[in-house]
Amino acid sequence: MGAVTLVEAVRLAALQEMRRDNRVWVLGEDVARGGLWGQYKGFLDEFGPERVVSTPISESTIMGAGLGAALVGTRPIIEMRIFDFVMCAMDELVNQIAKVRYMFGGQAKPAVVVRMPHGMWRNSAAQHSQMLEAWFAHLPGVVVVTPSNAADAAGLLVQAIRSDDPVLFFDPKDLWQAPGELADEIAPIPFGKARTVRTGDAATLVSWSAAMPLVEKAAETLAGEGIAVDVLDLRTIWPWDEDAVAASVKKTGRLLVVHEAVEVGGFGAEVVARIVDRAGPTNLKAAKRLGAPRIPIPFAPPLEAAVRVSAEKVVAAVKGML
Amino acid sequence: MGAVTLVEAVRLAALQEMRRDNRVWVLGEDVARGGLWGQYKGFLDEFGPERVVSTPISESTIMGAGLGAALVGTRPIIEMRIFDFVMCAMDELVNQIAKVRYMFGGQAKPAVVVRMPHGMWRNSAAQHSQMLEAWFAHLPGVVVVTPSNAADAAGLLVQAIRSDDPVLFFDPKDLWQAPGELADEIAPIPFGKARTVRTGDAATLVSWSAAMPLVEKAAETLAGEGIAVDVLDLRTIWPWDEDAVAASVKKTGRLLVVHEAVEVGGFGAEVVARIVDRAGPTNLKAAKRLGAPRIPIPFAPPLEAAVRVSAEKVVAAVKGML
Amino acid sequence: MAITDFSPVDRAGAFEASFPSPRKPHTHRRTSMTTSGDNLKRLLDLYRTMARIRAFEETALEAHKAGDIPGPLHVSIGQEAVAAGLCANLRPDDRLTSNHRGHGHAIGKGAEPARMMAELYGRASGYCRGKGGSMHIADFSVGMLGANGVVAGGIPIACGAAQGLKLLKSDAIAVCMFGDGATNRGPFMEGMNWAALYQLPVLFVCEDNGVAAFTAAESVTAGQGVVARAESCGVPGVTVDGNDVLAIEETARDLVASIRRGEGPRLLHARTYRLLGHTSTDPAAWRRAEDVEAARGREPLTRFAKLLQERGATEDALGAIRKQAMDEMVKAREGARAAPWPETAVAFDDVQDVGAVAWAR
Amino acid sequence: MAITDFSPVDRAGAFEASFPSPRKPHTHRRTSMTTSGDNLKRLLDLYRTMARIRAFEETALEAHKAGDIPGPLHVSIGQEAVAAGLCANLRPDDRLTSNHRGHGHAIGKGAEPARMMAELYGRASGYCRGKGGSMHIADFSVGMLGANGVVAGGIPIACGAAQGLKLLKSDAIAVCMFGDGATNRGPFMEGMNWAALYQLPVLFVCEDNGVAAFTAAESVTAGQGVVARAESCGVPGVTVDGNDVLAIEETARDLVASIRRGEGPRLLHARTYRLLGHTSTDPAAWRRAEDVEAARGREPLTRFAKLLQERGATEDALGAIRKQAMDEMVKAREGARAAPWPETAVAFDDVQDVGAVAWAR
Ligand SMILES: Cc1ncc(C[n+]2csc(CCOP(=O)(O)OP(=O)(O)O)c2C)c(N)n1
Ligand SMILES: Cc1ncc(C[n+]2csc(CCOP(=O)(O)OP(=O)(O)O)c2C)c(N)n1
Ligand SMILES: [Mg+2]
Ligand SMILES: [Mg+2]
Repeated sequence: MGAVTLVEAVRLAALQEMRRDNRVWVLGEDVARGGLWGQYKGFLDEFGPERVVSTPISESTIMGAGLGAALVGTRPIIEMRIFDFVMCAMDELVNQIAKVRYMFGGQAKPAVVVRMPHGMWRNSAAQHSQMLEAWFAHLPGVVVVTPSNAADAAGLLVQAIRSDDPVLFFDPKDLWQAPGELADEIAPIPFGKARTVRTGDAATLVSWSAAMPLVEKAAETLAGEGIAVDVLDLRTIWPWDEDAVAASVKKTGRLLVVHEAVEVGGFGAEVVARIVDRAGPTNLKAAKRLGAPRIPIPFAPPLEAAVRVSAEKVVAAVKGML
Repeated sequence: MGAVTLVEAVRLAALQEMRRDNRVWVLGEDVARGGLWGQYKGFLDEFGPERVVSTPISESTIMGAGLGAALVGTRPIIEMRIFDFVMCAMDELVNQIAKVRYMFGGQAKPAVVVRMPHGMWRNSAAQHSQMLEAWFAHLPGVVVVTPSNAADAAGLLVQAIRSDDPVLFFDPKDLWQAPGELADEIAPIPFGKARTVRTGDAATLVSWSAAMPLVEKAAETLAGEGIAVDVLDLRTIWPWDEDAVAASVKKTGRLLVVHEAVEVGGFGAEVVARIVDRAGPTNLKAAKRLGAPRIPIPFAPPLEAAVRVSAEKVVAAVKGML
Repeated sequence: MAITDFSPVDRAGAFEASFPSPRKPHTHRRTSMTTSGDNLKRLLDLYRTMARIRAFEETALEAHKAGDIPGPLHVSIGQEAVAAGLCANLRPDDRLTSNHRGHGHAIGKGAEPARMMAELYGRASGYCRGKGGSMHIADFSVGMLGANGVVAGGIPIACGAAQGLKLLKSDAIAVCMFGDGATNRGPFMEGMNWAALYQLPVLFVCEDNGVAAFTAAESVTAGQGVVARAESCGVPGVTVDGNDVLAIEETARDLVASIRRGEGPRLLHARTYRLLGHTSTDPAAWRRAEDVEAARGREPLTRFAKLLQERGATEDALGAIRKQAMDEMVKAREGARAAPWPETAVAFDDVQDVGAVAWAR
Repeated sequence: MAITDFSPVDRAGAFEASFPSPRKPHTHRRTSMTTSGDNLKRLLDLYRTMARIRAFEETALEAHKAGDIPGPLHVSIGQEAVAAGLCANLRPDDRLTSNHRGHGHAIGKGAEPARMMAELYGRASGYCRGKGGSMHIADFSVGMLGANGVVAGGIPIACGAAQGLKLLKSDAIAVCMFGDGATNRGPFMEGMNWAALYQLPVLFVCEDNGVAAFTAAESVTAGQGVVARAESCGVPGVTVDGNDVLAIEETARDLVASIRRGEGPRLLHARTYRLLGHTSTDPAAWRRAEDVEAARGREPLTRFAKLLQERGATEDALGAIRKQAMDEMVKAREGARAAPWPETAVAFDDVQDVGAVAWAR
């Protein structure tokens, strides 16, 4: 296949799976027209309007109907367009999808993928920029996938579509155009396995989704100054690769978790708390997080830039830990 | 006033405030009939159907109408009946109430109180038992109130009603009948000030809401065995009393945060992460959390009991840290 | 005053006058009494279903009162004709989503009372391994996709089930049960539009008992009613007397047939009456005594028994059916009471395949 | 292909045939041309409002194309008659909730284009101090309670505003603007029922431009239309030609008057046409060229100009109004471009009184 953008990678991944398994279908607003982001471009022509279902603006029903369709044995991809709109479908996601299997003692198989492109992207302001992936790590019954690049996104989407668990798949809006390499056949990437981006002894940097490229850039800058760090991309925050992080921190003694989401109550807190507990606090020199301040996302470019994590902030945070 | 139950205490608090300020009113299902829990008993007779508004089962509109009414200068108490139903009103809460003031550059004053009785209570199973208060600490724009006893609940509710911020008020269902003392005039309790329940040097125990009585019981048991601990009731998790916890941990060197909610991604993670960062990991002997396993709440009494935090588990956790 | 359940606490009669007393006349499409093709066996089967539902719920109520059954219990006593008449027209592979008041729907759909009762008791042999209870009764093996603790929660799920069945080229249909209260929640309208848009094989059944929890439906519902709401979105609807099991049975038969022929969704609006309170501990004392008394006179079992006797059934035969039903349920209760609790490890099962916590971490 | 905006990426004509081309005839309550009491000054004021909205959006479009305005921009070109005709009947203390396509509503309600433009530019002098942008324009001082990035998001808010006004014994009313797309979201029905139930002083205005984002309304909306939906819930509605500013103005006048008299909520269904794409970068190329061409012929400004000339306005007078409007907006743009960005500290303001983070922690 060669070089593709992230949006093309996830398009190809869904395409491959819909060709493989005709129980897979997609529903959401404008999907018959290729989706808001082009992630379903051409699907209508190939699969027809019964498997590529453009829906009314009815998020509750998009989500709930996806569940119902799963309960009779189909495997829907539920497209939410932009993450923030899932707030219109939270009962269906939180009270129904996440719980049916458990409540009914294992009778239900809610094999849905819920796609929710998230994060800051071109000054979309407070109602179109949120990253609340941490919420779902706290919610029993779901898998939480947070890819940061084209290849991972594609492989994780294949895995998600094949999974019998409900998978919440967070496409990183800001990275749609990020280029990457893709094999002709996209292999599934298992959930809960971190990707080691680079290695070093000075500190362990953990991140995921749209913050990942910044962390890589920061690590490069640091390397230029002779500071070599371990960089881990969690890829999925539930399950998450505790062992990989713990092993790295054992080596480095310093942990920095970076995410675009608000720092307070973000998933970074879970990573820190868990690793501190596993390692024992006295075995650590530092365990920190870097995220957004606890404010809604502002519109004006300089304000948005100011509240975003950045490579510079990551560099400064690492230096502050040494 | 003397001894009252928690539900009576919050009833009296709302009553006092509705008498004080006729812009305060309440809307929600069955509130004209006193509310599901009796927390508005007698209100209809005193204030009439325009200020005690029994609504259709329309959670989105209950929440959104509350906001609209606040924007024209009234001060609604939005009653959600049981926390889990707020999932039907998340757009209105998360995308609107929490953001209007900011998005509109300060023009809007969303002075609402959203009441959401939460937690496990008499085997109500997966859709009527959730505690997701941690989500809202992660959400900019709101105050998160989590009382654990009659006097605090009443004082905090008075403060909430007088606050110009949107206040999410989590009534602890399991403690409705817990007795407490109440003054004739209920004074507001400021947000963000922890209550020191008892003191000791062995460890710092932090909790809130329905887990608090268990922690107190555990502390008593421990005291009986010669282990004296600091016990702090946060009372509000946003803002939360970082200074009080940090000061205590500085003294004890050991932190245990206990909550009924799922441990993974719970607010305990934030407390641990923040305190570890403030104190420096090497100054701590232990920093741990105790919460529910990451599973939906089961119905059968022995299963529900097994996944609940308990005084015994708290005692064991403290001993494990020493 | 102790709070014992999801039940009202302010039971004084402030709203007494608002409870719907003089009902608008029901719209039948035809008189059920004159239907051809009735035969006693079929009628007695309907009676048996109703009697079994009644016996199940009376037994459960008693068990709840005795402290055997934990959690909230919502019974449908007085509404049995809807489930019985409707489900007589359904196949096991038809899927049904239910609400919080779902015992009748489950029994009608073919679930076993013994496993249902065990579930109400929270026992390992219950349908949900004790993890669901009354509000989450489900038996996927007979197409009962579950009760639901969220009002209107089953509506989008039923739409999706119908859409999935259509995609799979099945001729099974989906049926969606909800109360009058659910028609005021947004998902109701979304579901009507959705089902009409994709011409889905789904039957919506509004069990209108005139009340949602402790508030009269009339006092929280504006406009022209559920049928008008559905029709404005393209779902044809019909109102029937929900306490007349034959009216339900016949109307449902026609609706199910046309849905199965691929003619798109339909709505059945059944006007009925909840004889007891919202939950087992709710006396619903705010209702006018004479209204409740009058409603008792219209309750579906007695009324159907009268008709059956006119058609030649003996009081003995009917009594035997009732007794058999009660025996079955008493036995179910005894079985449930004797059944073991689930092992604690069961609490950690059925969460998710990947990322589940192990017992005990 | 680069993704530049919330705009379609698969622009091929797969759905071409589904765009509504032959419109059903509009239902007017009377012919606007024969209304008594018209006078040229009033008509020219309406024209001026429309011209100002058009000029504002054309200027904003240009600024967006030039890269001056960040974020998504949804313009209402072709729909100006609705905002103009409606708002001519509103007082400053009437409250209005808007949607994502809200520039016209804001200008109609009396917001200053200079501060609006500054907001689109993200500048400190904008209405929201640069924190909202186009999708969150608000001017509470003239009762404009804000645009909204969530479809149907303004509906419950408007209901509550009306309820609050009623509680405060104000005779101001609430007005709620939304598109055809919003009528498929649950809060639409909930809001209708709610407003009818409490007989709230609220006017719902459905700006039906036949399309939601990139999907034709017809292909996702079943049933009898928005008026039938509203009426089924107890809100009387009327359909008008949304490109006929006088029809809108007169109908709105009557509806507002009856709402202000305490007669409860009303719905105004205005059929119009979105001449451009969903966002400023969407060519909407999937539409049939002849449909768009025909729509241009019905566009409200040209059409109203013709009528005004019949009534004695000179082309010069109309040209002057348009020029004045454009001058105002060009000046607004220049002002916005020259205006300073907000200080970074502003990002940390207006979050909440208690528990806000300080700049910079
Ligand atoms: C979304 C939601 N809101 C509120 C409740 C609480 N509740 C449970 S049953 C009920 C009344 C439902 O009335 P209806 O739909 O008419 O059914 P009925 O109880 O009359 O059978 C209410 C308000 C709920 N379960 N879900
Ligand atoms: C709840 C929600 N779902 C989806 C969107 C994305 N979206 C923005 S505008 C729009 C189309 C709205 O159509 P309509 O209401 O007819 O207004 P129009 O754009 O035609 O003026 C959509 C789908 C959204 N903003 N909110
Ligand atoms: Mg009912
Ligand atoms: Mg539209």
